[in-house]
Amino acid sequence: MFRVTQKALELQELVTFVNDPTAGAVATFIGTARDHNEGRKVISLEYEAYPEMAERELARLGEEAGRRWKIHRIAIVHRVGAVRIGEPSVIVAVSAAHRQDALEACRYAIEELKKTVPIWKKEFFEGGEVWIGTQSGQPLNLGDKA
Amino acid sequence: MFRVTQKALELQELVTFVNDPTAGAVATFIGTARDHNEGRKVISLEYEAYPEMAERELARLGEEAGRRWKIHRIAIVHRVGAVRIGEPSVIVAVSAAHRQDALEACRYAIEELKKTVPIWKKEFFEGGEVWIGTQSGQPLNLGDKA
Amino acid sequence: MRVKVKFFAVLRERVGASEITKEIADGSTVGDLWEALQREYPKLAPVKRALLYAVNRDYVGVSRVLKDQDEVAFVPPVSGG
Amino acid sequence: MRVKVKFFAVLRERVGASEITKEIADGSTVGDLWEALQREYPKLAPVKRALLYAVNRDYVGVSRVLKDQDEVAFVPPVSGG
Repeated sequence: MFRVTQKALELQELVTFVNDPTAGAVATFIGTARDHNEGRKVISLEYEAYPEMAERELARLGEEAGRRWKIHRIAIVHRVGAVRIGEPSVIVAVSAAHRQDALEACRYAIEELKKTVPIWKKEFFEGGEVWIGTQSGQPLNLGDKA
Repeated sequence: MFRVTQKALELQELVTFVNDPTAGAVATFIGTARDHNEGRKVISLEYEAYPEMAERELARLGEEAGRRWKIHRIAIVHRVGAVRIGEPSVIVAVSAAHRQDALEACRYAIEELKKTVPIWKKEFFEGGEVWIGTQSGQPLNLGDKA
Repeated sequence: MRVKVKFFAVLRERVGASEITKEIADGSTVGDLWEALQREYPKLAPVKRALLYAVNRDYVGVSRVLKDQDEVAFVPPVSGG
Repeated sequence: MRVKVKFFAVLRERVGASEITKEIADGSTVGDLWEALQREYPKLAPVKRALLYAVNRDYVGVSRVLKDQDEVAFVPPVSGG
């Protein structure tokens, strides 16, 4: 299950999807909208995606995880649009027969997602708004001041 | 939240407990009853605990995770009694501002739980039943054949 | 020939459109298209850093030669998660 | 003096009880108690491997000296998870 959606994310839906009787382990990662970032007080987040490409990239990432670890199923779902503080923006769920595979593939998926999947975060904070650039949590800097 | 319980485990309950507006990341691990082990076809599992001590050991483990990583909250809940195939036997949930802390503390908690917390698994398989000894998934061997 | 160009996030805001259709010369590369867009949209001109390029929803290099009806996206640094 | 002894899992099944009260001499250690139990319950006699000991719900070493009313547990290799 690889999906970009406007709807609120449901953890149990992903876990039910990946879990099966032959798996003994499910690892999940939930990214939630945090109320602070780099000293700024965050009011809300908004995510934008290139949805068709993002879902393709998520699927590729899942396939690559399946080549690297012995996993049963993987689901990655990212929300777009407004995300309130405390709500999940992304969920990864991975099942495997053994916990190491589930845990490592889960970590891999969230790390890679942040590098390659065409999704962007805009932060609305007290006093302004800013597109976030890369994983650093720093405002995007395109090499200019426009 | 550190608990040994007869009741079915609810993932969302733990995630709701650990998540808070200052956390940006929640990692969870769910151990589920698998339908096979070491070539045996497993019918069901049963867990037994030294409940008062197990809850104390779970709490210690949570405190140790909090010393090693910058985490916000951690919950570890283990089920005892009969666990059907596919059902969760243990859930760990950890929140943190940053994903690395949440993921590493989650992995630490499940690894340590399997080494030190006084809980035992009995496997009911086709043709018999056996107490499992240590993490290996091998039947318990106390150095005798009694 | 014509290609569809998609803009996202900060680039979408600078261009003021999420999608445009652009007439380009046969044999144009992704890099040629980007330079043409920088001339057309002054706010793109100063952008120097870390752009990725996608054609038909796959990442490609800047020297990829475009075909008629390609869907081209200029991808600013991603920040999902 | 008297101590409470708890058995779990495979040891509980071998002893046929999850908890007993045991009279022991002052100054007895956990190891002394274990040897006494092995004499009393023949099915414990052959157990050689990887036992842990807990007194009042804390892991302790085999040479820990017991006090009256202590709660002692003999912990076979754990397999939670």
